[in-house]
Formats: sequence, C-alpha cells, structure tokens
Amino acid sequence: MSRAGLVRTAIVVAAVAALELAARGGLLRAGVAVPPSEVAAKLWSILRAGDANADLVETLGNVALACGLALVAGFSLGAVVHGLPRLRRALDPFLASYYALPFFAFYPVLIVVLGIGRLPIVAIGFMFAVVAMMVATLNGFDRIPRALPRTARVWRMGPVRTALKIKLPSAAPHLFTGIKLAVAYAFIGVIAAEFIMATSGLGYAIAYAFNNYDNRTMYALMLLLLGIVVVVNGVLHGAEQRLLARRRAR
Amino acid sequence: MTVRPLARPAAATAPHEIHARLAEVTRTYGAVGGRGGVHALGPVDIALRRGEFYSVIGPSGCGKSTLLDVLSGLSRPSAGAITFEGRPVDGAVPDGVGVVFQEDASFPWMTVRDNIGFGLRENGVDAAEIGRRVDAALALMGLRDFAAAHPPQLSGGMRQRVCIARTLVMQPRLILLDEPFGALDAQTRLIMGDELLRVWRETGATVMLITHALDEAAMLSDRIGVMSARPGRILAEIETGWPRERDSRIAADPGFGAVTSRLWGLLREESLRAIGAQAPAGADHA
Amino acid sequence: MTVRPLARPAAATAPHEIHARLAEVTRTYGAVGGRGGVHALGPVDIALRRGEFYSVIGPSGCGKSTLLDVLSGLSRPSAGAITFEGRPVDGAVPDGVGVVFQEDASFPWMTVRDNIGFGLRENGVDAAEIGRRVDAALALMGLRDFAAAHPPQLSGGMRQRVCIARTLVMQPRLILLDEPFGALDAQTRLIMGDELLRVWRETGATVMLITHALDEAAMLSDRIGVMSARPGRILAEIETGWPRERDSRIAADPGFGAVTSRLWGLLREESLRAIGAQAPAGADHA
Amino acid sequence: MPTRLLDTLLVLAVGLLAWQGVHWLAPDAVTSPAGTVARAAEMLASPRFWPHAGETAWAFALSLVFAIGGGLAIGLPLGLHRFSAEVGEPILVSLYSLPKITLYPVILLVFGLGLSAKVAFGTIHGLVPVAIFAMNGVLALPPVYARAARALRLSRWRTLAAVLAPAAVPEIVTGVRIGFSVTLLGVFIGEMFSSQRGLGFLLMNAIGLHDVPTMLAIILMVGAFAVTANAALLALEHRLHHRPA
Amino acid sequence: GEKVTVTHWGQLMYGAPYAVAIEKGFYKELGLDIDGVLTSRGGGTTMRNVMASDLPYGEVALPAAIAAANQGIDLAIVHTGVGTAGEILWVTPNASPIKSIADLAGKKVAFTSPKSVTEMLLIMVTDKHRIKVDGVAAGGIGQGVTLMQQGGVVATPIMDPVWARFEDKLKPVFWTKDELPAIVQTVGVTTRAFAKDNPDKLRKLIAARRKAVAFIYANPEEAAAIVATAYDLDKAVARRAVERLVALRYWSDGAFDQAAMDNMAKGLQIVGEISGPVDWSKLVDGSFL
Ligand SMILES: Nc1ncnc2c1ncn2[C@@H]1O[C@H](COP(=O)(O)OP(=O)(O)OP(=O)(O)O)[C@@H](O)[C@H]1O
Ligand SMILES: Nc1ncnc2c1ncn2[C@@H]1O[C@H](COP(=O)(O)OP(=O)(O)OP(=O)(O)O)[C@@H](O)[C@H]1O
Ligand SMILES: [Mg+2]
Ligand SMILES: [Mg+2]
Repeated sequence: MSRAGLVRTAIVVAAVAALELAARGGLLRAGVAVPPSEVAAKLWSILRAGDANADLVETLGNVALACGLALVAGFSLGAVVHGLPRLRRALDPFLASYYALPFFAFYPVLIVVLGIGRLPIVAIGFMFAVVAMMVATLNGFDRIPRALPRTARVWRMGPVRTALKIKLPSAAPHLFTGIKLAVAYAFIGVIAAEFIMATSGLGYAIAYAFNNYDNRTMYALMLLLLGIVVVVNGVLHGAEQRLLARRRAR
Repeated sequence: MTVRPLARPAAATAPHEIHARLAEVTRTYGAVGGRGGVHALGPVDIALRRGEFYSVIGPSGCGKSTLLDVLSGLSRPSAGAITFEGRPVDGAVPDGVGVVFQEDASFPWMTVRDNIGFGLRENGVDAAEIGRRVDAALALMGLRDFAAAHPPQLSGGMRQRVCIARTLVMQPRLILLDEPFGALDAQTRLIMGDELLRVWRETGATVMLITHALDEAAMLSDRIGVMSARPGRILAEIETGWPRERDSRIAADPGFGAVTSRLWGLLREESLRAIGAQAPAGADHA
Repeated sequence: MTVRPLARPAAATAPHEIHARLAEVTRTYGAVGGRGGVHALGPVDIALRRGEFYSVIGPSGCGKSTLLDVLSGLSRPSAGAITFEGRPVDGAVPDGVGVVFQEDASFPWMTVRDNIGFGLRENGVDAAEIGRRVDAALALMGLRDFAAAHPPQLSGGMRQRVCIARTLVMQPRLILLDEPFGALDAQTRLIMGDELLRVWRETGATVMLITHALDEAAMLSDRIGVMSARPGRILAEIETGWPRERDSRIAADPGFGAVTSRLWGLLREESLRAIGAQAPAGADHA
Repeated sequence: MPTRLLDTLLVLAVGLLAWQGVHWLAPDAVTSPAGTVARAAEMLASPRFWPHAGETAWAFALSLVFAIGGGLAIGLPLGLHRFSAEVGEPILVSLYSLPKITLYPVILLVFGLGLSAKVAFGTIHGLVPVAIFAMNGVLALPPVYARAARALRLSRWRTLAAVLAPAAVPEIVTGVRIGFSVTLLGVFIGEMFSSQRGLGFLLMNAIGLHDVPTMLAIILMVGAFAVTANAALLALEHRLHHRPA
Repeated sequence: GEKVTVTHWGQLMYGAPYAVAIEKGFYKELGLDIDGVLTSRGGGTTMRNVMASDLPYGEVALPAAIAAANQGIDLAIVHTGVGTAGEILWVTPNASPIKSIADLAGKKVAFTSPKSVTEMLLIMVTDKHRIKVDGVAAGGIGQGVTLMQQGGVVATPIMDPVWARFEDKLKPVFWTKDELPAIVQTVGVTTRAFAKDNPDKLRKLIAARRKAVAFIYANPEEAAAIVATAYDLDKAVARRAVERLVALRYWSDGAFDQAAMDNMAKGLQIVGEISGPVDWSKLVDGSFL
C-alpha cells in the first residue's frame, strides 16, 4: 500500500476506535451511539441469517437497472446534444440546476406512469444518474482534440466510424468520470427513494429499523451500505486506473 | 536487412512538373447572413513542383493553417481553384495526400504500432501488407523499440514521429505538415528536420511544410513562401538552391546566412506591421 | 513626455566586474533516503559580469530551469556556492533579483496595472511611487492602452510583457528570464527580443536569458553559455562581440552566421548524443 | 443574445407541452401546468405560505453558510498540502457517493428535531462537494503562481492570501454552485421527514393528503428558485472562468 | 411557548383536540404556555421527536410506543388518544364492480406499508371473512389512491380528512368500524423522568386535551372551523370529516380501554411486529388522568 493509503487506513481505524471508546465509555448518549464492534457483530448476524438478503438483492437490482439505463441514455443524449450546439446552449441552464430539484416529490407522478413497485424507484435513480452521464459525455466530446476527427477525414472515414472508433475512445476518460458519478447518483437516488417512499429495499429497511427504535439493526444496515459504496468505488477506481494507466506518461 | 520503401518511387520527373496548384485562392470565415466574416487568406497562388520541398512561413494568424486546410481538401476555398495531380480538389481529401497536424494527433488508446497501421486498416489494406508497411515505417522513424508503447509514454518528439509515420504508411505523394515540430525545443527540431529530409529524399514525395521557424525553413527547403499578415498573401518565394542530398549541417554554409537574413528582413517589416497596434508609439520614446 | 528610468542607473562599472557567480554548483532532485535521485545540473561555473546580456542554451531537460532556480534563490543547490553582489544566495530570492518564468505567471484576476504594481504594493512602496513606476513600465512595454484590461483579454505575447513589466518595476539589478518567449511564434519573438534589448540598455541591469532558440541567443547576447545534455554542464561560452546599441537587424551581420553556425555545430553533436537512445540504429539503414 | 434566449424559451415550451401531455393522459395524478401555476399563485398570495417559505429559506441560508465555510475549511488546507490531499480525497469521494439520507436518523438522534437537524442535514449534503472542488481547485493551481510570489519576496501568509486564494476563486465558485444545489435538496429532504414548518413539510403534507396541485406547485416553486439562483451563479462562474469581457 | 408533539399533525385528525385546546385557550386556562405542535410523518420518528423535544410529551401511534419500549426506551403511556381504527375504510372507484369484502377475494388490495396498521386491519378483516387477497404495499394513503386510479389495485385504505376530499369519486367497500372491535391507534406518551418530575404539568396537559375533546363533541361545527384553519384545509372538507368522526366518537377522553389495547397487540402479533403479548403494567400509567 502507498504511504497515503497507510495514513488513510490509520485515520479510519483511529476514528472507529475513538467511536468505540466514546460509545463504551458512555461519552455519547446511550441508544444514539452503538459501539462499532457491536454494529459489526450485528451486521455479521444479519448477513449470516440472511435477513437482509431480499432487500439487498432488490436494492442492488434497482441500482444496477437505474444505472445501466442512465449510462446508455445519458451517453446517447449527450452525443446527440453535442451535435446540436443550439439545443445544447438552450439546455445549459437547466442541466446546471438539475440537481437542485427534489426528485422524490415526483414519486406519486411516477407511480401514475410506471405503476407501483420497483419501477418508480428505478426511475428516481435513473433521473439522478442520467444527467451526470449526459454532462460527462458532453464534456468528453468537447475535449476531443480537433486533430483527431480531422485525421479521420484525411483517411476518408465516415461519420459513424469516426464516432465509434475515434470519438468514443478519445472521450473515454471523461465518460468514465460520468460512469463513476452515475453509479454514485443511482445509489443515492434509489436509497433515498426507498427510504422515503418505498416499502422494501435496503433504504426502507434502514428507515424501518429507525422507526422501530432498532438502532443496532439500523447502524448495521448503514454499515453494510457504506461497505457496498466503498467497495463499488474501489472497483470503479481500479478499473479507471487500469483504463488510464496506458494513457499516462511514464 | 533491407527495408522496403514507403512510397512508390517517384516517376522520372520532368523538371518543374506541377504537382499541386492553388490559383487565386481566398478563404473567408463565418460570413453568415449579411455580416462580413474574417478574411483569413488570399488571394494566393502557389504552384508546387513534383518532388520539391516547399516551406511556408508567416506571422501568427496570417492564414497558414487555412492554406493547408483548403489545399488538403479539409475545407473549401471561398474563391479560386485548387488542383492536385491535375484534378480539382473539392471538399474531400484526395487519395495520395497526407496531412500531419500541428497538434499531437496520435491516439493515446492505441499502441504505436496500431496507431501507425490504423489508417491502412480503415482503408481495407490487407493485414500482411499492413504489417510490412508498418514495420518499415517503425524502422524509418526510429520507433522500433516503442512499437508496443502507448503515445503518452513517449516524448513529444516521438509522438510527432508516430504521426508522421502514420501518414507515411499511406504512401502519400503530397505530404502537408502544419508546424509539426511546434511543440519541440530547437535541438529536437533539428534532429526531426534531418529525419524529415531523409524521408523526403527516400520517398520522392512532394512536401509542403508550414513553420514559423525561419532557420528551419531555410535549412530544409528548396523554396520558401513568405506570407504577409492576415489576410495572408505570398510576399515572396525564395529559392535556396540547396542540393537534394543535405542535412542540418547546411547551416554552416555561407549561403545559409544569406537566406536567413533575407527572410528576417522580409518578416521583420511584416511583423512590425502586423503587431503595430499592440506596440503603441509610447514604447518608442521611453 | 519623458519616462523615468525603471532601474537606478548602473554605477560606472569597472570592466568585467563580477555581478553574480555560480561556483561548482550541482543540483540533484529527490535523493531521499539512500536512493539516488536525478542529477539534474552541474557542476556548473558561471560568472555573470555586471551589465552583460548572457544567454544559456541547451537541449530540453538539461537543467536550464534548475540553473535559474538555484541562481535566483528559489531552490538551494545540492553542492557549490552562489553569490550575488558578493553575498551568498541561500534559499531566498535576494533583493535586486527579478525572475520572469517560462509559464505565463500573470494573475488573471487583476488588471494589467494591478499586476504590474503587485510586487511593489506587497513590498510596501508608497502609492505615488508605485503609480510613477507602473506608468513608466506600461509605456516601456507598450501596454498603456491595456492598463485596465485583464490578462486573459491579451495575447500570449502581451501577457508575457505584463510579467516582464511586473519584474522591471521592482528595479532588479539582475534579471533572470526562463524561456520567456517560448509560447510565441518566431516573428513575435523577434519584436519581443528587440524590446528586451532596449530595456536592458536603458536599465543597465545584468540579464540572464534562458532560451532554446539559437538565433535568439545569437542575436541578443553578449555571451552565450552552451549547456550539455543532463546533467547540464557548460560546454562552451561564446562571446558575440556585438555593440551595446543593437537590435534584431544584427542578423544581417556577416558575423551572425558565424555565431549561429558555431552554436549549431556544438548543439548538433550534443543533441544527437542526448537523443541517441531514442533514435536506434534501425533508423540509419532504412 | 436573442437567439439563445429564444432557444431556451423553446426548450421550456417543449417541456410544458410534455407536461400538459402527461396531464391529459392522467388528469387525476398530474395537474396541468396552468392549474399548477394557479395553485402556486394562490399559495403565494396566502399569508400562511410565507412562514413556511421563510423557515426553509432561513434553514437553507444557514446550511449554505456552514456547507461553504466547512467545505473551504477542509478543502483549502488539503489542497495546499499534496500529501494530505492524497490521503483525504478517497475519503471525501466515498462520503460524496454515500446516500446521505441514511444518515438522517443519526442526525435526528444527535440534533434532535427542528432547525438544527435540518441545517445539519443540508450542511452534510453541501459540504463535501464544496470541499472536493476547493481542494482540486487549489491543487490544480499552476505552480508558477507560488514561484512568482516567492520571486516577489512575499511571505507565506501573503502568498496564500494575495495569490493562491484569489487564483482558486473560479474553482471555488464552481464548487459553491454544486454545493448550492445539493444543500437545497438536503434541507428540503430534511423538512420532508420531521418538521412542522417549511416547504418540505408542506410537500410531505400534500403527499399525505394526496393534494396533487399543491405538490406540483411546491416543486414548481422550488425548481424555479433553483434554476434562477443557479443561472445567476452560472453567469458569475462564466465570468470568473473566462474573465474577459 | 412550548410545543407538544402529535403524529401526522396536519394530515390526519389525531391532532384536532390539540388544535382546539390551543385555539380556545384551554392550555392557558391551566397556566400552560403551549403555542404549537411538532410532528412527523408518524411511527418511530414522532416517538423520537417526543423524547428529543423540550417538552417530552405527545401523542404517538401505539405500535411506535410499544416498539420503543421494547428497545428499552424509558417511557410511560399516560392516556389514550384515538381509541378506534373505525374511521379507516377501504374504497374503490365509483364505477368499480366491487361491492363487498367478498368481491375482493383473489384481487389486489392496497395497504400503506408493511407491518402498518392498515396491513394489520386488512389481514384481520380478510381472515374474518375467510378470503385471501393479494396485499400490495402502496407506500401511503395518497399513493394508494393514485395506484388504484391507475388500476394497480381494486381497493385502497383511506381515512379522513383525505376521504372527505374524495367522497364523490370513490365509494366504500367496507368500514373497519363495521368489521372489527375497537383498536387503540394512538396514545399519549412521556418519559418516566418527566412524569416523575412534573406530575402536575402532565395532569394539566391531559386535562386540557380532555376539555378540548368534550368541546369537539359539543360544538362540532366550530371545532371543524378551528381544524380547517390549523390544517389549512377546505372548510367543507373539515366539517364533513369532523362530523363523521364525532359520530364515531373517534377521540378518546383519555381513559384506558384494556380490550382495545389488547386488540392492537394481537394485530401486531399477526403482522409479526411483536412476538408475544404486551405487559401493559410496565407501560401504562393511568395515574395522571
Ligand atoms: N473557424 C474559424 N472561424 C473564424 N475565424 C477563423 C477560423 N479559423 C481561423 N480563423 C481566423 O483566420 C485567421 C487565420 O487563421 P489560421 O489558423 O489559418 O492562421 P495561422 O497562420 O495558421 O496561425 P498560427 O501561426 O497561429 O497557427 C486567424 O485570424 C483566425 O483567427
Ligand atoms: N522537482 C523535480 N523533481 C525531480 N526531477 C526534476 C524536478 N525538476 C526537474 N527535474 C528533472 O531535472 C532535469 C532538468 O530539469 P529542468 O526543468 O531544469 O530542465 P530544462 O533544461 O529547464 O528543460 P526544458 O528545456 O524542457 O525547460 C530533468 O530531467 C527533469 O526531469
Ligand atoms: Mg496554424
Ligand atoms: Mg525549463
């Protein structure tokens, strides 16, 4: 591990230890803070008993679906809008303030359109993620060096081949930023929708545990979620590094 | 080991056979609707002789890149005619023309080898032939040890060599280079210039080099077109009279000083005129 | 209107009075713990005479910027001693030394006028005096009409003039310039070079100019230090013998060709040696 | 630029048309644009609305101050110290992608109910992006600025205050703009759970009462506010990033 | 002034007595300075709000109080709030062929959320009629209506005042009051510490509420107007809702009904919320009534 990695690990470990001590020493209000060790133990027992499996599978499925749709739609929209500079300029102010909208409020509307169940949840995750991907695609296409498509013209390549074989790989690093954001946003959207509105899923399970004063389960599920987010981030980060490794100077 | 030549040997050329020509070419940008746009270039007349090494120098923004664009067919002139090998060039890059851009146009996601072979693959050349031509170009450009590397791992000079190699494997008969060494330091330019001279000699292609480095133009060219400030016109064409077998050591030739000082003279006036607005009178009586 | 001089007039100088000196200076980067780092520079010996215009040329990465860094006091040498006006330079920029960097260091959030006056304000010079000096610098650099503009509204050349002006108002007795015209085209460099010569004449300061453009060095300098590839050492110091009153027209002088071809000769070998590894044998028997 | 304004209006018109279309498809579940605007106007005219709007605005303003202040306090020092940035960045990024809604229970447990919880919730939303942008903004500063400051013999403190801080302003403003949006979202969500005043509370109430016109009117008002404020910040950002006239 | 906490204030009618008590000055008469109501969307959140607020007293759902007690929270139930779930009804669109509970067999029927009171009631009613329905968690009352309008379910639970707004579009399938015995929905809770330190204040809080309940039953029209203002409701809607709830004797004066409490505990066992009977003696403290 790098030196920075070691220091980071040390910081995290110290923070957890401090929390443990504070909780055990009664520094924090009982019922508010549960020692991390007990949370981990609770999570272990939940996982072993499989109590959270259904919710977990459902949430991960929702996120995957929302994210997959957002990536495809975001890239396509971005690519199309990039080719239409007037539309793009007109859209700019809306794209920039998009994330201030309280999407959850659309939930009742979404039920109308999509029915009850997972689809409105997925739709909220999708709405969260798609614009991030779209903006990243626009950025990526903006930063394609002018000389690259021109080179394609010198070789007399058609527009579709140019888009696929030149523009897409050239914009790849930015697209990857979009993918990372889209995954994070899909998570945020799906969990929030489950938390506020839904009747199943990990977000709901956390809200449910909260409502039932079951802090131990609540923290355990939050820990589970945190673990998933960190692992997913790590995997994406690793994939990005591999993708970019060859593109970086020595 | 012998390396195959990269271009078909030039046919025994009649002296001063015209290979490409710009006749009364002008280019105006963005004259949409009634509003007049930027008059970037011309009118310009240039007749490139087959097999010659022609350089274009001129102040920044005078229309050099625009000249290259219209000559290569990447954009259409606003007026005037362009011919290459007798046929009109009209909005598409003709077969037999290769372009090396000022910016680094190598593809960072491909190895050097794939970069060089990419154009050939896109144009349906068969794999064996691609392999042969790419190997030859790798050797010619001194890139053999870096065939499996990716461009970002190379120095700026080597990336520019990849772009040149990528153009050469297409066996162009006319090579257009737009300040290809602009990003390099003077010493590396020197080396690259010598390599370019060798390629030119060995392939027999016609070369048009756009540069802002006077000594580079003086050292490499058979003829140098000196352009005015925007809208760029050809102020003068200077014949160097160097032998075909030459390299940068020509700079030690007494004639070299004569050529460069003529160029300096021409450009000094032109630059002062172009920059005039930016260096107001106040600067003079300080 | 007369413009006040920007620097105190040089004291009547004894011939060849030494103004700044590097003695056996080396610089190694990142030799942390036991591992050896990059030996970037030296050992180098240079004695700058008061009031002379000294240029340094050398291949890319040879340690030119490192040389400037240690001489200016921006970083400490690994070994050797540096003196400026007889006092040791040690990890801080001494009063009387001005630096112009290769990169554009103008502050985009300030007007040109505020940029130029910034150093004076920070050093507690009184407002009236700042106004006088800044006005003089604006005039000298031909920036009077742009005093209220912000740097991003200016061309690259004009931004570099802002940086030079910002240094000049501090009335440095030694001005160090690190490829200040690197981003400009040859013609603009020409103009800027003439302006630099005028400033140098009028302020009487000692100038050290780092450049990779041979003709620039040949045209501007009293003396030129030619550096080897990394770790940079001084291969030779060439005296041009130009008169103090000169400008770029010196390029028409027959002596100019002699100076440049000497420089070319020295650098050609050095560049080939430095680049050797990158241009393997294969390139030769193509 | 008139064509640009026209295009934006055109996009807006298309959006409204789509909305009207959904209304025709499902009149019960989606109020028409006209109906929504009418309801919004009615609410704006009602004196009962303003204490709610004021509560949200106050909570939002406080959150924004804490988010920006805290974000800068964390981001700037990290940006100045490359190693700390290397250590801290992955932690910040993980926090950013953590669904913060799950922290709401903890916020409630710690801050109790009411303004402080809302503000805390808004703050944790906005703080991280501001910190990330501030950090990257400082990290990406051209090293030549610091060198120029040394060459002009500035002290460390003056280098920071007079050179590095202003140089990082455009990036910081970008971060503030992003932080603005998510802080608003955070405050709003906070109000949706546990609160007795504020627009989020009104929205949750409307959802509970199945009062569709009020629901959409609130979203419309918040959306309009967000777009307007963001457009202003965006204009500022453009000015700072391109700094020419 | 101080604030009491009431679940679903502004949405459901549990809060009517508090609105009246504040408006008519019943708190003031007893020397209490209550000028506002804290709330949340119900369940444990309201419960937590009670515990966290400056005045740890409020009316919460009985299941939330039981859950909190089971987690070791030191609370006391000091009075009954709403002693019936009779106001809850399942509705279907006017045009629907569904007429009775029997018609629901095998169909999709909504409840609000898993383990909620509505799920419990639905199970109890369908068990009673020995039919099976396909329960769907809609996420809330409003969502259930939307879902039904889209054909996702044939019937959905509703209650006043939402019901009063939809009366002309929807028709009842069954009312809980016709099917099940009384079930305590909400109770007044406080912390043991507060009860011990401020017994008089607690008594006054309960007394003021009791007076307000009596006022509602005596002056339904005026009470409806007060609620309409406090909840920002349409006057007619509020009047209809209050009238109906008055007829049902919806608001308890606070006294405990052991059987109605046990009914809730039974229901909670049915949906799996608790595993055994509740030991009320540990929870309930009737000494402040
Ligand atoms: N697409 C365009 N639209 C409008 N004006 C343009 C466009 N491209 C170039 N110009 C203008 O035309 C003039 C000539 O541009 P061109 O790029 O050909 O100059 P150049 O000589 O290649 O300059 P440089 O030496 O800086 O590369 C410039 O004034 C430029 O601003
Ligand atoms: N901070 C540093 N850490 C490690 N190595 C360095 C550092 N700065 C420079 N070097 C190395 O020291 C050598 C000399 O660098 P320097 O920047 O002085 O060269 P230069 O002659 O100015 O090059 P150029 O002409 O490209 O500006 C180079 O090999 C460079 O990679
Ligand atoms: Mg150009
Ligand atoms: Mg350098």
